[in-house]
Amino acid sequence: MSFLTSSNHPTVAEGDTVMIYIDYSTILAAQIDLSAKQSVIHTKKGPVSLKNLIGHRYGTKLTCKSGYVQILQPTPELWTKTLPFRTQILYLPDISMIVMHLDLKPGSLVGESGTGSGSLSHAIARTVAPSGHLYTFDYHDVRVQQARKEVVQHGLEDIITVQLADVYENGYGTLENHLDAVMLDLPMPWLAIPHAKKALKKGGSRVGSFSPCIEQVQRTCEELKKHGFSDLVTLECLMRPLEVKVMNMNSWQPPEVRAAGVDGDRRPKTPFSQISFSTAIIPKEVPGHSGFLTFASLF
Amino acid sequence: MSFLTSSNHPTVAEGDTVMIYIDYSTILAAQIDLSAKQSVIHTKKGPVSLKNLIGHRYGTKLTCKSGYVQILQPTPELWTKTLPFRTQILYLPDISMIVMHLDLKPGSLVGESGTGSGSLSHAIARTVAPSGHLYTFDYHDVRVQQARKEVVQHGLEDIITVQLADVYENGYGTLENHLDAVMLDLPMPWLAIPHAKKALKKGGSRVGSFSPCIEQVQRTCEELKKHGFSDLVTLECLMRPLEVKVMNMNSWQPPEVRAAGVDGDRRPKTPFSQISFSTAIIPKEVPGHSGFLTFASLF
Amino acid sequence: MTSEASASLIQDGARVIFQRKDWSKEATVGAGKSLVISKLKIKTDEVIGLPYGTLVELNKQTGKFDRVEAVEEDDFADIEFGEAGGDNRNLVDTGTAQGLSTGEIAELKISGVKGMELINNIVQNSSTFGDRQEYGKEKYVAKKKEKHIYRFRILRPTLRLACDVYSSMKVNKINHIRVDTLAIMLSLSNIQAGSKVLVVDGVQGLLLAAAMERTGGTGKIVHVHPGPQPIIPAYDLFGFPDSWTDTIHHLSIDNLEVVSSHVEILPKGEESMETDGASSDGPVEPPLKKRKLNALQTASANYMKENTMDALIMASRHHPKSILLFLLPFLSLSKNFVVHCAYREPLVDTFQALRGLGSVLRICLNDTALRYYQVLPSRTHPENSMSGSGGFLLSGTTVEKGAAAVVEKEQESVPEDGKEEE
Amino acid sequence: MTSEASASLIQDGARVIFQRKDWSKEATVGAGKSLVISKLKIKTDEVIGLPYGTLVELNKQTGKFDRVEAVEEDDFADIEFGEAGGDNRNLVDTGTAQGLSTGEIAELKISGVKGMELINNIVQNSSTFGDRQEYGKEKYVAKKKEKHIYRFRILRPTLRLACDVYSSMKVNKINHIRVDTLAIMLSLSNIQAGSKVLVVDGVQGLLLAAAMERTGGTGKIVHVHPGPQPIIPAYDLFGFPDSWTDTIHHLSIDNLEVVSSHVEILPKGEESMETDGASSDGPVEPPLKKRKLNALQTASANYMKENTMDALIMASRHHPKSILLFLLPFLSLSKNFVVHCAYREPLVDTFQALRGLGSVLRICLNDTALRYYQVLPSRTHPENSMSGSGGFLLSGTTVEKGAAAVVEKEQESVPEDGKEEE
Repeated sequence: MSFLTSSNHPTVAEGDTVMIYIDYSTILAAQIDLSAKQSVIHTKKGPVSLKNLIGHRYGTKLTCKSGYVQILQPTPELWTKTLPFRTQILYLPDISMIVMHLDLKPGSLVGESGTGSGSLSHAIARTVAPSGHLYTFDYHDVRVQQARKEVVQHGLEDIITVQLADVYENGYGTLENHLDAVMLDLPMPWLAIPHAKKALKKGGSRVGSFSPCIEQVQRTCEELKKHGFSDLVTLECLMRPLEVKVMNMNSWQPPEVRAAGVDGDRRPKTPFSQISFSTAIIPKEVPGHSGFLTFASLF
Repeated sequence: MSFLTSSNHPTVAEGDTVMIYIDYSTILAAQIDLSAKQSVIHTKKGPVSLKNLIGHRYGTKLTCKSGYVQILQPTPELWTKTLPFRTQILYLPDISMIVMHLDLKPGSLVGESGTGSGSLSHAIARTVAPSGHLYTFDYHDVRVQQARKEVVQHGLEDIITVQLADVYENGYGTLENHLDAVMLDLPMPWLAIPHAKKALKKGGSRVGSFSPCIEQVQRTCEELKKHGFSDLVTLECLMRPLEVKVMNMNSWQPPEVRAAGVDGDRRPKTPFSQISFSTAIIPKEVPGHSGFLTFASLF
Repeated sequence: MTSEASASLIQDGARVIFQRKDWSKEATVGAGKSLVISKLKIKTDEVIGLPYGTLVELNKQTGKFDRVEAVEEDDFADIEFGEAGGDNRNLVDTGTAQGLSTGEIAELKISGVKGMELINNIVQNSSTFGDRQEYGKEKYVAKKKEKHIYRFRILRPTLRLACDVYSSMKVNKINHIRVDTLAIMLSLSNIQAGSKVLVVDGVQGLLLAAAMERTGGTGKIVHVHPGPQPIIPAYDLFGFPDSWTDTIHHLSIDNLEVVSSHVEILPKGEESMETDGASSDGPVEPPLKKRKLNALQTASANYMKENTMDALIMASRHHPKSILLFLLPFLSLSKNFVVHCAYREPLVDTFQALRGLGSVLRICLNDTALRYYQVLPSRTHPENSMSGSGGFLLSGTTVEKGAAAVVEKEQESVPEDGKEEE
Repeated sequence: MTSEASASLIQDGARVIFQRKDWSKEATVGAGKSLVISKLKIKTDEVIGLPYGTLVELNKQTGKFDRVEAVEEDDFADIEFGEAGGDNRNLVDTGTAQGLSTGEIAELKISGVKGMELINNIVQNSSTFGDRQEYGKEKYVAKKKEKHIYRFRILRPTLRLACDVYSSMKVNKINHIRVDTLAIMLSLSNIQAGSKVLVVDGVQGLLLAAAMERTGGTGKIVHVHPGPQPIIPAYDLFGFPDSWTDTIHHLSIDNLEVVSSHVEILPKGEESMETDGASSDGPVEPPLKKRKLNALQTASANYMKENTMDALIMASRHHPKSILLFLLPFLSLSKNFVVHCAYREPLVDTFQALRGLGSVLRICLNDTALRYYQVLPSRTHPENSMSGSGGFLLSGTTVEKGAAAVVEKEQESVPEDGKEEE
């Protein structure tokens, strides 16, 4: 099924991309393709025959050799967790902030370079569909081929156009005064800024850039100002998962409490009672940095 | 009393610096000086006659016109909250990390530039006393005079030497292979690094630098490496106060709960019950950045 | 964003945002409409016909907006910042460093000196400015700017700008939702054009607006509001077309129980009769009740009884647990919910309740951090203060409860069923 | 740090830290002593006589340390990072990019190729390295370094290094105390030479070591330990002089109640007799009890009964509330306490209990954040992962409870008193 379909209790059909939830840390994406030779996915819960799923509702359980797996509808967020890495990818907090800060909504016309692994592309496509469009550019032929294949498999061919191009040199092709927003995820974003300016509508369009290093941000900001972009903002967004746990702690009992002990006149053997509480624990190690996001407007 | 005295229930004496706790957000420092004309401090709780405090224990309450104030022993932390600002000062988290990362302890010999408002100097003095020493340098004459005065008032004259000097140009005076640690809180710390190297002992001494901007850090790190410092680390340390509060929330009661309502057979008038819980609230706005701390070793 | 030329000019009746750095305000444009800025009431009709994106500055003398040209934030032509590492060695802050008196500044203001000019004036007259360290200078100028400049850009409302409007002054009204938490809620809930969205909004209509912006009037929204009437100024500030607004069903939380299958809705006017069914010995079956509702509430309730939804987002001052547990069955399978709360304890409670259900997968509790940076040549650093918390997010995905509907053939052949009760 | 030349050489019996980037290990130097690094047991006596600060690299072939010259972390002479913004346009990560097989790498290692050399070898043979984006390159090299380099600097123990030793592998043993939380605890408690410090240490003796480092053997420490015996490996790793160690009184928490004025201590050997006083109708007065203790515990308890302390620091797995409330009266007035806990809820409880006491001022609950940066030319950024939490800190200052001892003369003349019960 397409990433975009919305219907009550949809069922799995030929051609669908399905998400197979194995456990908290493992989710797999699979393409239901009856013509494919390889139609069995091997998971730690046992083999899953894809054919077997057709006609069943998303959200259903599938009993396997060792336990069960669950079949979920594809979403850009699940795709980000399952996609075949071709480059460093963007994750949920940054993707969410990009969509928000580029003011995307149904109908928006967006440029993206580079396509990379397509993690952001799916989130943009979801938001701008059905009337908007994403033009995504990558320099690398294999990545472009792969992205095009996924766009078709995911039912996004009306929303996403993947183009092979060097935006440093050639910019956004024939797009001129056309885009509402451009997102740069490039090693040298400053080289693409004059091209982005040309492709963007004037009067309030938006540009965004993602860079891991502060030096990239500094050059990008300088170049944005030089080309008349305004309202620059640079930020970092991090998300920390919290683990919900019930904790038990020994509570030392002072002498007066123990003297008035519960078990008759005898002092309790241990000077401790138990206190139990629910808490949300921050994991030992959390994401510390993905990259800096810079946004600006073009009037 | 000196910042360094440790005795049971000490009492206020002539010459002491006392801390007058007015309320959560207001603490004042005052010098008990019988010869001074101005011996009354005016607070929002009413006037406080300093003479009146002599002979009373620290930690005591003083009833004033409108409420009471409390008299506390001076500590470097209270001093940081009360000192007369002469420059941007360092606060608790950064001060604590500096003392820790410079490996300070009783006996350490330390260089500091600049002295500034003396916020860090007091914390260093506390830690290296009684056998260690702090040599602190500032370019600015008025600041040096003021710091010297405070050093005497606070009973730290055996621990701290305040010197008027331009460390960019002249370094740490005659100190050579003498210091266990040097701390730089300067606009251009890189200019002081060769001088710091000269003043430091070889074989594991420490240098630290505090800078608000990343460009300062970059130049400092380059210069440290150039001069053979090793084990560079750059960090930020922030502290967020939490407000402890008891919160009440309405809890909507689903129909089955309300049907089994407590007041006989009648459905309760309101569909809500109250849930109360204690929580620690992060304030709306918290410190976001003070500066970057860079530390390195010299072997 | 349409590309027609007329659409880029501010129309009579438009809802707009007056944006200043770190501080924005919504307004309606038109005759008789006004905007209050530091106690001055400014008529908004004079901006009709200006292009969106125009910069204006409030002239405190005339009480009107003057158009101004774009000036970069850090272009203080007359202010010498120098590189980071400027020398502050001669600076002593005596508290009397400002050269102009308050009275003189007031005079300058009254004489109509524009903001930037005024700041430069103050700076030129400050005896210590030249001596201040870079850091001090920045703070000094920022303080002056904050106080003296009333420059705004007039913009079309967006979710981002709506967050700006609420973030500084009214953030408690939206339960401390921050632009990043709202952004993540919209990703995790997978809301898109055509979605049927269940929105529990006790945050001024901000979630409602977000759901509408992202469905573009092509979906359906059931809006459960905490009071008897929907109070949705954050929604109203968008000025969505009426045809879009018609896709919303409002339902008061006071009436929420009527969507339960155990309650029968009576159109208002008929006599209400509460029947308390005699409780049997078996598993407690809530009694069938009758409730009278007005036509709109009836329509909303019936919509919920007849449809399953694609997404659930929620942010209110109510404890989330009981509401979420009650509403989850109204979601289709394999759909996502996201609940925001300013405190973590209620979400910890709710997390624990969900864990036992068996019908929810991928239950996650998250905290977010958002940090802004000043990026200027030689003066780059994180902003000196930051938002303490944007609240916490609890999310999950609905799945079928109970036994597996499908079994791998290699194991046993069980008739395909998949039709357990929802 | 003494300046004598001999003191800068590693002595037989010394406690030292083997420090690697992000990973340190303590060891005792001497015959028969060894250090285990990735399952290899390395004798430590060969480092005797080396100067502190010496860099050594573990030769996995000989199982011994080789001295090596200092090389800056980022000096990979043969690795072309280029500026940030290197081009990754030709890179496809196929998972087979590494040119050397695992077997080949093992061979290189066995043949005694040194760490840096090895990495350069691997990098040179990686078919994709040149194509990788800067970010990818860094990660690649870091991964390789982590795996292949066993280079250490031998250092004297300091609090900072002790935190390093525990921070990566054993951080749960010290309840997630982090270098910054420990640093702040030492500031807030105002511990210094000569201080009498009350330490409740359930964190391997790390707080005990901190109190000792900062008093330098010139103060007194009462150490309340959670089990029957003190378990203090973090203290032991410092190798403090025996004369310093003599300034510690150890007291088991199991015996803590004996310091109460209502308990009489009997030297061990005499018969223990518990007397339960008959409770009267008036305010409940705990009965006088008798407890037998061994000589050391008796000495510790008596020290506490006879002295008031200058500071209280505490970190353990016990709920802090009851212990803190019990110990607070043992502090002098105007002294500070700091309690660490890995969770916030117990400190919220304790905070609320303190608020009602009237004898504690400046009650603060704090959270800290610590962020490390990579600072390299054109490749500066915060580290990609960070510690989630260093725990929470509750602090306060003791003050006199009850009515004011001093009254401003202008008001009334009240005889100076100041001698209420503590």
